[in-house]
Amino acid sequence: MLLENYLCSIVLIVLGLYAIITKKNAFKIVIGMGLVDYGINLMLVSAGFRVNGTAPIFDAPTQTQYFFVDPVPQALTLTSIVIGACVTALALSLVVKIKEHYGTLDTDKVRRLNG
Amino acid sequence: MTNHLPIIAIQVLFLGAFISGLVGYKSNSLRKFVIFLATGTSLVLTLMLFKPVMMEGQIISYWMGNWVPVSDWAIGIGLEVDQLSLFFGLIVTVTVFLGAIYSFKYMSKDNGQDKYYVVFMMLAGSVLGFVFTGDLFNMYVMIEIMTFAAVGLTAFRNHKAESIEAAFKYLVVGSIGSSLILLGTVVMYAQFKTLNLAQITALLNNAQHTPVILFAFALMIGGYAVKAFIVPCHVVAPDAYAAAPSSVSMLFSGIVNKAGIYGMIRLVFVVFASMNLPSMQFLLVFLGTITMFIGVTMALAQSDFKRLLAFHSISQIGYVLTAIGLSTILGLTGGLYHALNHTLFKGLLFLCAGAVLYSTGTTDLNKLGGLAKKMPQTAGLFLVGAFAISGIPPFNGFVSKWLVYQGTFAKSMETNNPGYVFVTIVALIVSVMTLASFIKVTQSVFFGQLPKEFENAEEVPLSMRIPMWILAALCLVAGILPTAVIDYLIKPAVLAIKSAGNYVAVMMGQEYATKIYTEGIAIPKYDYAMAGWNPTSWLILFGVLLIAFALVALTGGFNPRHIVGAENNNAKFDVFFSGEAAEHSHVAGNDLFWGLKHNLKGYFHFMHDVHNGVVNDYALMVVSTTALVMLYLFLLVK
Amino acid sequence: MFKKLIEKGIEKSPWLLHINTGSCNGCDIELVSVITPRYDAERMGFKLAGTPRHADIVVVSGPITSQSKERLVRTLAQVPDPKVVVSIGSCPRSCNVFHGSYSVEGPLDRYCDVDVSIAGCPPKPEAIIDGLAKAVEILKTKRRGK
Amino acid sequence: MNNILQFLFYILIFPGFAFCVVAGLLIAGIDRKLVARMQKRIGPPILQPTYDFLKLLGKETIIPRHAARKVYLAAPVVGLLSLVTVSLFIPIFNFSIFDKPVADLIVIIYLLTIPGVALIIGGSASGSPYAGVGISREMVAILSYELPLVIVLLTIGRKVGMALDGNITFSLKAIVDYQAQYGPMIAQWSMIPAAIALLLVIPCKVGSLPFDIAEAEIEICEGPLVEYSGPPLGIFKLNHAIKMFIMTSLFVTLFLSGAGTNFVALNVLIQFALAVVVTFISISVLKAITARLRVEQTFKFYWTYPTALALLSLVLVWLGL
Repeated sequence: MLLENYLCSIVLIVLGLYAIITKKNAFKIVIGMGLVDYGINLMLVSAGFRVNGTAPIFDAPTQTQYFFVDPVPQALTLTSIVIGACVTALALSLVVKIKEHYGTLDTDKVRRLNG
Repeated sequence: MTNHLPIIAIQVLFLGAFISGLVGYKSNSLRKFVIFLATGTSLVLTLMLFKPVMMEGQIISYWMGNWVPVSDWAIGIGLEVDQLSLFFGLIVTVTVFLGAIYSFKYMSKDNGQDKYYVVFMMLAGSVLGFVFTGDLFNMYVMIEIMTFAAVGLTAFRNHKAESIEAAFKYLVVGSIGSSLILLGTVVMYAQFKTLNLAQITALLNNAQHTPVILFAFALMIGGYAVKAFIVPCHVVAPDAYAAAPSSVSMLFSGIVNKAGIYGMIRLVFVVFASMNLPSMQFLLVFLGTITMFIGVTMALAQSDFKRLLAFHSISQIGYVLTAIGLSTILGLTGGLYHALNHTLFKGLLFLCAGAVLYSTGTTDLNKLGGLAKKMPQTAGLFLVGAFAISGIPPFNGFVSKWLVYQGTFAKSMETNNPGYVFVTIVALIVSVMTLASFIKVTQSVFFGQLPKEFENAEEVPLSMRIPMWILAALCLVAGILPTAVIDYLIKPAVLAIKSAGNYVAVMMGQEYATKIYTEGIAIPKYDYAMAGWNPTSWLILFGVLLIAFALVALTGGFNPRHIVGAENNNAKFDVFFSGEAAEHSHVAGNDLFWGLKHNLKGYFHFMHDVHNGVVNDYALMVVSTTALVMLYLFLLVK
Repeated sequence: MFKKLIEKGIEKSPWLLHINTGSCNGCDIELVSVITPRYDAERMGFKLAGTPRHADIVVVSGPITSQSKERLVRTLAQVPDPKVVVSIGSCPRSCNVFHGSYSVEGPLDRYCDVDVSIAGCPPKPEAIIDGLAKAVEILKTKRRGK
Repeated sequence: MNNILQFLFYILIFPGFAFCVVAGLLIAGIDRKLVARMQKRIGPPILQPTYDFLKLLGKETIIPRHAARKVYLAAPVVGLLSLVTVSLFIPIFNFSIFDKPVADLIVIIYLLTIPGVALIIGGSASGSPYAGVGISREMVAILSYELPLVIVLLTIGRKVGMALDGNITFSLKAIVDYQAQYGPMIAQWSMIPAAIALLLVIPCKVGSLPFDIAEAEIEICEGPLVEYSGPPLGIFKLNHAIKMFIMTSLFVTLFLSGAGTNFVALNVLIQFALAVVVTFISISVLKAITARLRVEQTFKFYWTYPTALALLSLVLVWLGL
């Protein structure tokens, strides 16, 4: 169960990096960045998972069993998701502006700054 | 009370961002007041920390929401201000304060200023939070906010295509860096089930460096290398620095890449405590050396003022990294000193570039010229900055570079490794090349002949000159009083780097620390004195200076009667042009240093091809660097 | 005393600026031969300066052509005081064989005061040295008169 | 009070200002005489540079229209000051005016760059295009010779440091002590390549033929000096002369020093005589027999032969020879 999670997250990260490195369309690069983010989030939430653990809700008087999944990574994941959404939003707005200024999304042509 | 100062200092900045966003669009002066108050308060609060932390040696810890560690397990988010944090914190608040004052006038020609200040303050607050925090995930969050704010500010002048392009590249590459840091954090959490730096330090102290830890370590080094713009992850830096407004470029070189350096130091020295390994030292020194060399040679080939300064930032960060990588007392002293100096003189230089941009509307070295007549103060201040960065005594760059040379050469004697001599030689040559490229800027921008279109250029307003004067004065002070700077600022920070045990003891409690550090917490001896460098020699120089001036004045050499001014329209005062009528002819920009460029043209062409401007390739460089670092760590670090 | 020292310096170290205003090169070669080992004018401190700003003595050879007139006047103006103008050969004096040419606007004394005039076509190096020595005397008086 | 007077004496008379000026002008004069004799000329009197300097003091100073006035006038003075300061730091045999070390070799390298930088800044401030070309060449020249110079100094530091306390030293006092103990540095055969490299560096450092590319009076009208006239030019010429003395004197201190005698005056005379010898070998002979190089040839030359020589020395010293 966990192994699949980790494998899946690594596949997502690698796919994302692949998209960033090889795709010449600025949109696809943004999608790649998103993929990397999702992969990391998946890994983060998996890191806190414990087999047979319950939801981390502490209910003192009645609860007898204390085997929770780790709640900290879930909080971290939430933060990370928010940040990822922001990155995507900012990146997309920049992509729109690039289209305005350069008339293209091809990264081979958006290279006025070089050397 | 002191415990609350760091969190207030951070919050004030974020609060400033919030309030200025709230009220800023209504009134210009109100917004300026809010910003001034927020940055000023933050500066005062960090200065108030100076006495307890730097002089009395306290380490200040603060648990958010009073979530103190329970049964030796830190769950809450902690702020921790040790001497190293405060050292960088002071750099941040001073830079931000001066940058804010400069912005008031500098940005007055732009619209959308309310947004500018919001993002500006976010950047300031996030970097301060980054250096004060004691939590691994918090470090990620803060550095991500920083990247965001930096990207936003890079794209601020979004009517220019360059700004947008630079911002997009910075965002892509920067977010890869952040992702690497986050991934490293995740792996660390999975290993140790804690995010507190002190606790990880303690847990790692007895643990083996397993492959998983090395994996996390490599990811984080890669990530912070992107944040500090270390070659070969530096490629977006010049674009971003050049496209951002100058007050922001100053923050970029002053605090953004310092944040990367701080993260690097915190990780390699304190958390992973790996710097006693020669292979790690080699890695950092190697990266630092190529960073300084490539940075400066690229700067020589630039024809844009700010882009050139940006490549210098990279090169100077190389000095810092090299010195820190030596991991000797001398090296660390030199590295931190250079980090401080870099903030001062590079801030000054970027502000000068901003002043030139403000007055003339361009930073193209091939178009400018002769501005010293129109902007004498800016020219003078620029010369101070240029001399300081080239390490001309008595300015501050000399002191720290001297420490770096001594440090690298002493290291070679210590380890009997000739490689470090090579580093010394490269460092010295890079210093001369720095001088060369600043000569180029001086000649191209401030001296020579004034082009027709800049006849009406004026000196910048006083509120822009004040931060420049302050920075220039600090450059001189840090150059003339090196012992004082080292005693009060550098020495405590270096000792803090070297004694991770103290850090743990303050955060996690003394008992916990003694459990981990069974042999006691060793504080290294700071047995270094500025032997070959005595500032009193400068007092002699000044004595000689005065006397010589007096002599020259007595001989009548500078008697005004003999000096004939250029007021009238006489051909006598034209520049000599082999008898031809004087016409505008200004040797500038790319025309300089032909002999050098001709001999090294293969190298320059190659470097030009590497910085090709395609964002995919930049991303590939970052990823492959991380992969190589990882491979290196797996193979060599045990 | 200091004035005396400076006068001594002026006497011992006159630097020449050579301006060719359309000369046939004869005089130029003779002037150059003055600083060769055979005559070695450097033993008296003569030195060819590269720019008018460094010069004390301006040596002009050739008739003043219409092309060179403006340049000559401008370059002469750029020499700092005290300065002495020396003409070498017949051309700056009388335009020699070029007299009456459509492109010659000489002689030299139309455009500036000539202090020493060395005759000959071209003058012998000995004559040039003699003329320069006289120029140094005039330079000294100019300095004193100032 | 007495201390201050003594200090003033050091700065103004010996080994500071006055001594520098006299020794520099003398060495420059001797150099010109030597070159003249080698070319079978009688040559100017030995005092010729002094006369030149005095004459320039009496001339008019013209500030061109495009010049940045203050920088233009201050540049030569700054160069002169840094040279005088260096002269205070260079020990003459066992004589040094400071009891404790205040400046080491690296400080001296940097101080010795200042005259070059002053020339560059001054020329740049004059606003002339010729000066623009000149400063570009001067800077490339500085870049060229700095590499071998640095390696030579590191070699000396290693050699002295290993022999004295096994630690790195750039202290000039330590270098002099070492030579007092073990004899002149040049007697160590592993140091001979470094000495040759330094001898080759000196002509470029003082800007004499064949490396006076920056001040080529034929091609670019004396480069950075093109607009200078009167006293500022005189001070630049003086800087040039003093630089000649300082560089040769530094060579003597680094390579030819030794125990010396007990009399300071005699030591100074010996130092001066040795400096003249060094001037003869490294400046005058080269000046008499070579023509001016191009800037890229200079660059290539320094980054190959002197650098190789200096590196050879460094390797030999590293091997403990």
